[in-house]
Amino acid sequence: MLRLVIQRGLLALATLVLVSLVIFGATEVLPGDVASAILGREATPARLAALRAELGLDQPAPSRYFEWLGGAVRGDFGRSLARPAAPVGPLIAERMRVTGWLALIATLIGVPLALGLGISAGLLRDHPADLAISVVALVAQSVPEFVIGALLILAFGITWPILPAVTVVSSDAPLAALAPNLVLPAATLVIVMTAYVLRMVRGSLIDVLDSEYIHMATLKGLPHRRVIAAHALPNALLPTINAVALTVAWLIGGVVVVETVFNLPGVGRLMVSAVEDRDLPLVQALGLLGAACYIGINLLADLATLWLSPRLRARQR
Amino acid sequence: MSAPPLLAIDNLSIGYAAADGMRVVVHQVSLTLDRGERLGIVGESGCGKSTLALALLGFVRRGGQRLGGTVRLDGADIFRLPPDAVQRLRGRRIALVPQNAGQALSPGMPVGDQIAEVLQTHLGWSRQVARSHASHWLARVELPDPPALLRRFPHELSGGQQQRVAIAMALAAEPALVVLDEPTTGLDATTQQQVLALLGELVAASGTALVVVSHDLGVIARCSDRMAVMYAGEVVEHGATDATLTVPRHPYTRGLLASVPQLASAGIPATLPGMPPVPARLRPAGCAFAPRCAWADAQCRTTAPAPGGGGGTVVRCHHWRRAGAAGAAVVTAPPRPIAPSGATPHLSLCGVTVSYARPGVLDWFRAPRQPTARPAVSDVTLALAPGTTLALVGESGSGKSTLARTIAGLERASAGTLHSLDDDLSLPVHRRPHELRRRIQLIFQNPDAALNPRHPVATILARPLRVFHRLSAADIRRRSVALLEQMRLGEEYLGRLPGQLSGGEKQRVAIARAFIVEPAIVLCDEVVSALDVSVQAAVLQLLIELQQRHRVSYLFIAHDLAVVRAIADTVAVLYRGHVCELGSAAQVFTPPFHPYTASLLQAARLAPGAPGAGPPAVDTGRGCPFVDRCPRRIEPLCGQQPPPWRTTAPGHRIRCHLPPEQLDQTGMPPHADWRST
Amino acid sequence: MSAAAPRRPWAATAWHAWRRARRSPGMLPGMLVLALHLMAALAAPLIVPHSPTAIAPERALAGPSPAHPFGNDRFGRDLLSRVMLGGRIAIAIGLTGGAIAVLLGGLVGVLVGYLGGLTDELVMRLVDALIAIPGLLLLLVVVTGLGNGYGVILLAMVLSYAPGAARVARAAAHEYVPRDFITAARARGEHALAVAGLELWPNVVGVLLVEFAMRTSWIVLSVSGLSFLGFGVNPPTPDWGLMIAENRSMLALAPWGVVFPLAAMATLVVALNLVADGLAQLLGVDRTTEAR
Amino acid sequence: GQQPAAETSGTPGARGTLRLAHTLEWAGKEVLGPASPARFFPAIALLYNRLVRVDEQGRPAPDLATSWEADASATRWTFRLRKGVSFHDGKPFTAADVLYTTRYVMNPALESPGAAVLDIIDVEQLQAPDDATVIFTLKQPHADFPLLLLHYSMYIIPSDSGATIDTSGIGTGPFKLQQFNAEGTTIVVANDAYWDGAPGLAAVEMVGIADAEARTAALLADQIDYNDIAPETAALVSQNANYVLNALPSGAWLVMVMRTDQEPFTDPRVRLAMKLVVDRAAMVKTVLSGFGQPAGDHPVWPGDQYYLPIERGADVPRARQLLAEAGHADGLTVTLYTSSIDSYMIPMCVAYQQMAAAAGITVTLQQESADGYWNDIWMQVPFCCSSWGERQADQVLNEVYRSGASWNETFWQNADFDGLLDQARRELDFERRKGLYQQAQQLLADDGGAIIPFFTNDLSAAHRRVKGVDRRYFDWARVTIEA
Ligand SMILES: Nc1ncnc2c1ncn2[C@@H]1O[C@H](COP(=O)(O)OP(=O)(O)OP(=O)(O)O)[C@@H](O)[C@H]1O
Ligand SMILES: Nc1ncnc2c1ncn2[C@@H]1O[C@H](COP(=O)(O)OP(=O)(O)OP(=O)(O)O)[C@@H](O)[C@H]1O
Ligand SMILES: [Mg+2]
Ligand SMILES: [Mg+2]
Repeated sequence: MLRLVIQRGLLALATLVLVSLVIFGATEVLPGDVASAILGREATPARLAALRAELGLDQPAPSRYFEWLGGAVRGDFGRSLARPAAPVGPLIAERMRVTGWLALIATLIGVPLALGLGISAGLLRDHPADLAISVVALVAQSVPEFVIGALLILAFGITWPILPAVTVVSSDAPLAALAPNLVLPAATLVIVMTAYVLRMVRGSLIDVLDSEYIHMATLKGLPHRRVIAAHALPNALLPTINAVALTVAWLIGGVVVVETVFNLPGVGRLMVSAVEDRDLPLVQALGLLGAACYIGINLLADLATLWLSPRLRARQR
Repeated sequence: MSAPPLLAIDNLSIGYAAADGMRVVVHQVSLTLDRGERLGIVGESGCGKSTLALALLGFVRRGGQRLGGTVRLDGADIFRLPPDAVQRLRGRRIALVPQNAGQALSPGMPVGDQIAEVLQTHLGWSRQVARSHASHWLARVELPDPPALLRRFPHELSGGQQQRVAIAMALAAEPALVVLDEPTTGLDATTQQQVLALLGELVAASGTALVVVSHDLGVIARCSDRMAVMYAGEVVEHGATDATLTVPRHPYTRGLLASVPQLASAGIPATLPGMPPVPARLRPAGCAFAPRCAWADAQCRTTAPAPGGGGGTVVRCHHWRRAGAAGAAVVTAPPRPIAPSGATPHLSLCGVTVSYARPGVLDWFRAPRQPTARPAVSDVTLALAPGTTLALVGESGSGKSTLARTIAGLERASAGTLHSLDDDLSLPVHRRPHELRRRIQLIFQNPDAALNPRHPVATILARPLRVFHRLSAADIRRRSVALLEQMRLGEEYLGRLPGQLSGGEKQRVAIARAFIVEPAIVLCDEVVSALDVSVQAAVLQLLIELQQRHRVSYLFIAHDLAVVRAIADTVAVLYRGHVCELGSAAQVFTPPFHPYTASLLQAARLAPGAPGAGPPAVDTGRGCPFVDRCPRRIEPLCGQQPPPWRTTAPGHRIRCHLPPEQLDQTGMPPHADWRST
Repeated sequence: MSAAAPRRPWAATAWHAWRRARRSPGMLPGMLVLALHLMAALAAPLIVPHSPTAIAPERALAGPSPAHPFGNDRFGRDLLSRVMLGGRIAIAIGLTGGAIAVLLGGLVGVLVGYLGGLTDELVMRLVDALIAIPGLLLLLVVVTGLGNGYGVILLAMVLSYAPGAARVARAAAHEYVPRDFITAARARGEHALAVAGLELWPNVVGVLLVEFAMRTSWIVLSVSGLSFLGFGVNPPTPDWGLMIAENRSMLALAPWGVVFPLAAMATLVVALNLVADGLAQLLGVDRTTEAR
Repeated sequence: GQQPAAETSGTPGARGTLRLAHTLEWAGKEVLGPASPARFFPAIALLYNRLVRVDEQGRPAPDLATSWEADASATRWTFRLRKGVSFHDGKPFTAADVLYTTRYVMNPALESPGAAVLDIIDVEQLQAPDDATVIFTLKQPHADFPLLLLHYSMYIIPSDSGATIDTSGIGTGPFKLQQFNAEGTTIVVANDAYWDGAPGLAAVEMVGIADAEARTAALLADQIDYNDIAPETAALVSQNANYVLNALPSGAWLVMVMRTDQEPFTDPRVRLAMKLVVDRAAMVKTVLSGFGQPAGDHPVWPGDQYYLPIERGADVPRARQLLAEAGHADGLTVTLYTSSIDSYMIPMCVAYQQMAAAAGITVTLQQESADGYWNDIWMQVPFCCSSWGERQADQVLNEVYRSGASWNETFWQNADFDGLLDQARRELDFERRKGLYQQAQQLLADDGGAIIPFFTNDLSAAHRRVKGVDRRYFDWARVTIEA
C-alpha cells in the first residue's frame, strides 16, 4: 500500500507539472495582452511599451516559465498585474475561504443526500418512488445553475425572505456573518450535485443487486437487511467515490456561475475577472490551484477506493 | 403416513420474460430426492440446468418466473413460504455451491467472514465461534493454512481455492441437501479431481443429500446414484446412474455418450447432428429432440412423448424400447491419416526458451505482476512433420500458449532456434515476410474472444484475404462461401455477427479464418476446450477432415488427454515450460509413463490418489522441475540435477532420473472412463 | 437462430437494437423528444410564425396570447419564434462539438490504448492534465482570447470534452486489447492503425455513442452557461441560454421569457440523458467508470 | 441577513445607516483618489467637495468656493474660498490645497481623465494671494470656466496626500472613511464637523455587487436601501409599495459612431440617411423601457443651458433618397461593432438593426468582448458603439468633436465647427454664447458622424424610508433614512 501511495503521488505530481506547462502555454498564446487591458481607453503605444517592460512581459517565455514555476513551488505566485501591489497568493487564499466553505457545506449536505436518495431509488427499482426520484434528478441535472439560483433567490430571498438573497458581506467577514449567505448558493450546488451523484449511485446499486454474489448472499439465507448492508452497499458505493470526487473537484473549480448569481466573493468570480483583465499571474495561479485541487481530490478518491477495495488494489491497470 | 421425501419437484416449469412473451426454460420437471441420496443432472449448455438448480432453493433469476408446479422441501412448498421462512431454510436445510464461485463470493469481504456469517445467521453463533468453525471447515476442504486464509479476499485465491471456499460455505451449517451447480467446470483436471474426491468424502461422512449439476458426464458418473438427463428444459431420461450410462434409453443420452472422446482408444467420437433449440415462447408440438434424432418419425414431430420406461428408469421418448435393442452407443473411428516418416519437418524448434520481459522503468508505476523470473518455456526441442498433428499437453500455466505464441512471432524466444523449412521464426511477426505470416495461422481457445463481435462473418473472413491475397471483392466472397461450405455452414452465415452464432459455429468460423489463406501450419490453442461435448466432437472431426484435404500440420494444444488421444500423431507433455515426455500418441498413452504424465492420466480418469496441485514451490532453477510434486522423487538427486532424456522406444523419450523400467507401468482401463468409478 | 431475423447484418443489428430499446423505459420518449428538437431546429426557419428579431415596442413584455403563444420579450419580439430557432446553435455546437470531441478523443484513446507503453503513458498524462484544468477557466481563456465566434466556442468545447472521451475510449479499448481477435490481427502483421481502426474501433463505438449523447447534453448546458457569463452567442441571435440570461432579470415580471426557453433546453438535455442511459443499457456499457 | 450596524459618532438612534450597492466596474481595483481613472465612484461624493457644485438648473453653485469672477477677457478667474473648513484629519482647508489638487490632477503620471479637460489652465500661473483666494489663469479665454471645475477629478484633496489618498479617502465631505473594501463592504460615517451642518445619515455602507440582477435582488430582499436600476426591471420596483422609483433625466448618452474618414461614411448624405432611419421614440420605449429622452444626434442634453432641441423623427423615404443620391440605391451593408460594456448598447444595436432594415440598410452586428473593446474596436473600425457620461456642452463638444481632439471618435474635421466653439468661449454675453453653441450643435447634427438616439435617465430605486434622493444633484449631506 505504501508503494501504491508513493506511486500515485508521483504520478499526480507529474500530471501537475504538465498542467503547469499547459496553463503557461495556453496563457502565453492568448492574444491581447495585459498591458492594453490595464490601460483601457487611455492606451498609447508608448505607454503600452513602458507598462510591458515594467511588468516583465518583454522577457522570453521559457525564462518566465521557470521563474514562475520556481515561485509557485515556494508558494509565491507573483503579483497580480491588474491589481497592482496585490500578491496573488493571499488574494486567492482569502477568496478560497469562501469557496472552500461553500464547497464543504455543499459536500456535507449533498453527498449524504445523494447517497440516501440514490440508495433508496436503487433498492426500490421501478417502484413509483424510484421513478419520482429519478425523474426529479434528471430534470434537476438539466436546468442550468443560474436558473436554479434565480428561482431560489425569488423564493427565499424576496417572496418569502428568510435568507439573504445575495451576499453583502466581504470575503473576510467572520464565519457567523458569512454563513447565512452560503445557504442558498450551497442549496443550488447541492441540487445540481445531488442529481448527478444520485443517478450514479442508483445505477451502480442496480448493477450490484443483479450480480451473482448478491444472489449468493440471498441464497445463503442471510436476512435481506444484511444482504444489502454487508454485501450490496460496500460494493455499490465504491465506484461512486470517484463520482463524488469529480463533483467535489467541480465544486471548487466551477462555481463561477453560482458565485456570480449570489454575488459571493469566491475564487470563481476572481477567475472571471482575472481572465477578463488578462491578469496572467492570477489566471495561472488559479488554474494551477484548480488543477491541484482536482488532482488532489482524485488522488484521495483513488487511494480510498484502492484501500477499500482489495480487488482493485491487486488488479489496478 | 410416511415422512415426505426430502425434496420433491412436481411438474415444475420456469420461464424468462422476453420481448415477445415468456420463454420456457424448464418444462414440467418432476424429480424426488431422499435423505442422503445423490442426484446428477446433466445436459448441454443452456438446457436449463442452472435455472432448475436455483429453483430448488426457491429462487428465480431476474426476469424469470415460475410458471407452474411445486418444489417441496420436507413437504413445504418453498415457493409459497413467506420470505422469512425461506431465508431460514436457505443455507440451513438446503445450500448451494454456485456455478461460478469466483463471481459468487463477495469481492469486498474476507472469505472467512463470508463463511462465518452463515453460521452466525443460522445457528446464532457469536462471530468468534463462527470464525473458528469457518477455519475448521477451510481445513476440511483441504485448504492450506486456514487461519491466514480466513482473512484473504476472494481475488487472492485461485479458482480451485475459491471453489473449495464455496463448498465449505455451503456445508458449514450442515444442511440436509446441497445443490452443486457445475462444481468443477473451469478447474483443470488435477484440481477437478481433488474437489470431487473431497465432496465424496464429506458427503459420505455426514449423509448429506446432493444434487450435482454438470455437463460433464464424468462428473455425474462419479458423484451421483441417480441421474437426470435434461434437454431443452425437460428431463428426457432419469434413472440409476450406472444403468443409464451403460444402457442409455433416450436417443439424446446415447448421442451425448457417444460424443465423449475416450482415453482408452484413439479415434474421433461420433457427433450429434444439429444443436439444442433456443428456448422459445411456444414449445414444439412434438418431441423437442425430434429435429436432431435419427429415429424421429411422424409421431415424434406431432406428439410430445409422455414419460415412459420401467425398471427405475423414466424416459421421454416414443421409441425408448428400441434403444435397449440397439445396444451400447457406437463410437466411430475414422481412419487416421498416416504420418509420413522421414519428411523434412514443417516446423523445428531447438532449445527454445521464452521469458516474459523483465520489468522496465515504467513498470514500477504499474501493479506488481506475478514474478517473472522463471522462463515460461525452457529448452524445448520439437519437430512437426508435414501433414501430422503434434499435441502439447500440460496443466494450466505450463507454457503451452507461450510456445504457440512464440512460433507465431508474438513473443520472442530468448534462446534457441525456430525454423519453418527455410524461414527463420525467431523474427517477430511484423518483421516476418508476408508469405511466412500466411503459412502459419492461429486458432484460439475461446471462440467468443477470437472473433470480433462487431464484424460479420464476411468481414472476418475477408480481412486475411485482403491482407495476404489482395483479392477482388467478388473473389473474396467466392472463396469465403467455398470455405464456409467445407465448414458445413451456408452462404447465409456471411451476414451474421458472432453474437448470432452458437459456440460451435463460432469455432468453425474461427477455423475458416485460419484456413482461408491456405496455411501450412495451424497452431490450435485449446480449440475445443470451451465447447460442449457434442459440439466438440463435430469440431474435432472437421479438423481431421481439413487436415486430410489441405495437408496441413497442426500444433494442437489441449489439456484434455482424451481429446489429444483422439487427434494427435505425436504428443509432447509439458510441465512448467519443460518437455518431460515426447513420443507418438500410442507411445505416450501406454506405459511406461513419466511420473507427471501418469498423474495427468490418473486425474483424467478421476482416479483418486493423484498428487496435489499445490502452489508451485520456489524453483531452485536446477534439478527436475517436477520434483516438488513427484511421488517418486529420489532425494536429493532429483532436486539437484536436471534429469536425463531416456529413450524407451524409437521416437519415445522420457526425461526422468528413474530408468524406464522403474516408471509407472499401469495400463489403461479397457473401457469407457466414466464407468471406472 | 430464429428464422425471423433479417439476413443483412446491419438490419439484424438494428432489429435487435430496436427490440432491446423497447425494454429501456426512457429510450423511446428520449428519442422522440430528441427527434422533435432536431426537426424543429432544421425546419424552424421555414415554419416560425414571426420574425425572431422583428421588434414591436407596443408588445414589449406582453404575455402569451393566441397570436404569440409564448408571449413577447422586452423588444416585443415573438418568443415562440425565438424559442423555435433558439436551439439551432446549441444543438449544432452540441452535436458537432460532441462528435468532434468524441471522435478525436476516441481515436486517440483507442490508439494509445492499443499501443500501450510509453506513448500511452505520455498521452494519458497530458489528457489527465487537460482534464484537471478547471473546465470553465479553459473555456474563458479560449473565448476571451479568440473572441466569441461559434468556431471558438466549438473549439473550447472540444478542448474541454475530448480528453474525457479519450479516457473512456482507452478504458474501453483496454477491455478488448487482450482478446484473441486482436492477437489474430497482430499475427496477420496488421499495422497498429489498422488494428485500432478496424478491429478496436467498432467495439468501442457503442461506448463512444453513449459518451456522445452525454457530452452533447453537457455542451448544451455549457454553452448556456457561457451565454450567461456574457461569453456566448451574440445577440440578437435567438439562443436559449442567451434568452434565459437576457430575460432572467424579468423573471418576476414576465416569467414566460425564461420559462419557455428553459423548458425547451431542459427537455433537450433530459432527452439526451435518457438516450444516453438507454444506449448504455442497450449496449451494455458500464457507466460507473465514466470520466468527466 | 442584516449588516452589523456601523459605529456612529452622532446621537445613536436618531440617524440611520444607508446601504447601497456599487457596480464593481473596476472589479475590485477601485481606489479612493478622486482623480484616478479607477476612482471608487459612489464614495467620492460622500468624502470630498469640489470648489463648485451643480445646482438644480445645472449651473455652478458655491461649494468650497463661495464666489468667483473673471476678468474681461475671461482668461483670469479669481475664486474666494470658504473659511473654517477642515479635512477629516483636522487639517484646515486652504488655497494651498486647491493649488495642490489642481497640479495633482494635471500631473501626466497620474493619467487622470481630468487632465485633458483642465488642460486650459496654465499651471505655471496658478496663484494663491492669500489662504482664501485662488487665481486661475487660462491659456485661452473660457466664459464657462467654473463648469470645467465641476469635473469629477476636481474634488479637493489635502496638500501632499497624492501618495496616500487612494486608500485614506481624506476630504472635506459630509462623511469620513471607516472601512474600505471595494469588493466587499466600504463604510463611511457621518462627519459631524461638516461645514454645511452634520449629515442626515449616521453612515453609508457600500457593497460591491457586480451582477445587475443580483443588485436588484439585493434591493428587493431589503439588503440594500438604494440602488441604480435597469429600465426593464423598473416595473418590479414601481409595483412594490415599499419602493420609490426615481427616474431622473440625465445627460448620459449612447452613440453609434460613424468614422467620417472611412467608407461609406465619408459621404455626408450617407451619414444623414443613417441618422434618419432612427425612430427615436421607439428606441426610448424598447431600449430604455421609456426611461429616457429622444436626442437629435448631438450630445448636449435637454438639461444643459445651451441645449438646442432638434426634433428628428424617422424619415425612411428621405433616407432612401439620400442613399440613392450617394450611389447606394441597391441598399447598403455595414457592420456595427458592439459590446456588453454598457447594458444599453446591445439593445440599442438590436433596435437600430431592425429600423435600418426598413431603409434597405443591412446592419450586421458584431459583438466584441468587453475588455479589449476600447483598445481594439473603438476608434479603429468604421462603425461601432460608444457611450458617454453626462458632460456640459462646452466640454463635450470640445472633447469629442473638435478636429484633432484625442477622443474625436468620428474623426470629423469641420473648421466652421471649431471656429464656432472658439468664438463661444470668448463670448461673455450669455445669449450670444448660447447662439454660437447652438449653431455648433446644428452643424454637428446635420453633418457629423454621430447617431445619438437618446439620453438615458438616471434610474434608481430607493426604499420608502430613504428621503432626499429624488432630485438630480441631490446633496448627500441632506439624505436621511427612517430608522
Ligand atoms: N435472467 C435471464 N433472463 C432471460 N433468459 C435467461 C436468464 N437466465 C438464463 N436465461 C436463458 O435460459 C436458458 C437456460 O439457462 P441456464 O443458465 O439455466 O442454462 P444452463 O443449462 O445452466 O447452461 P450452462 O451450462 O451454460 O450454465 C438459456 O437459454 C439462457 O439464455
Ligand atoms: N503476458 C505475460 N506476462 C508475464 N507472464 C506471463 C504472460 N503470459 C503468460 N505468462 C506466464 O507464463 C506462464 C505460461 O503461460 P501460458 O499462457 O503459456 O500457459 P498455458 O499452458 O497456455 O496455460 P493455460 O492452460 O492456462 O492456457 C505462466 O506462468 C503465466 O503466468
Ligand atoms: Mg448453468
Ligand atoms: Mg493457454
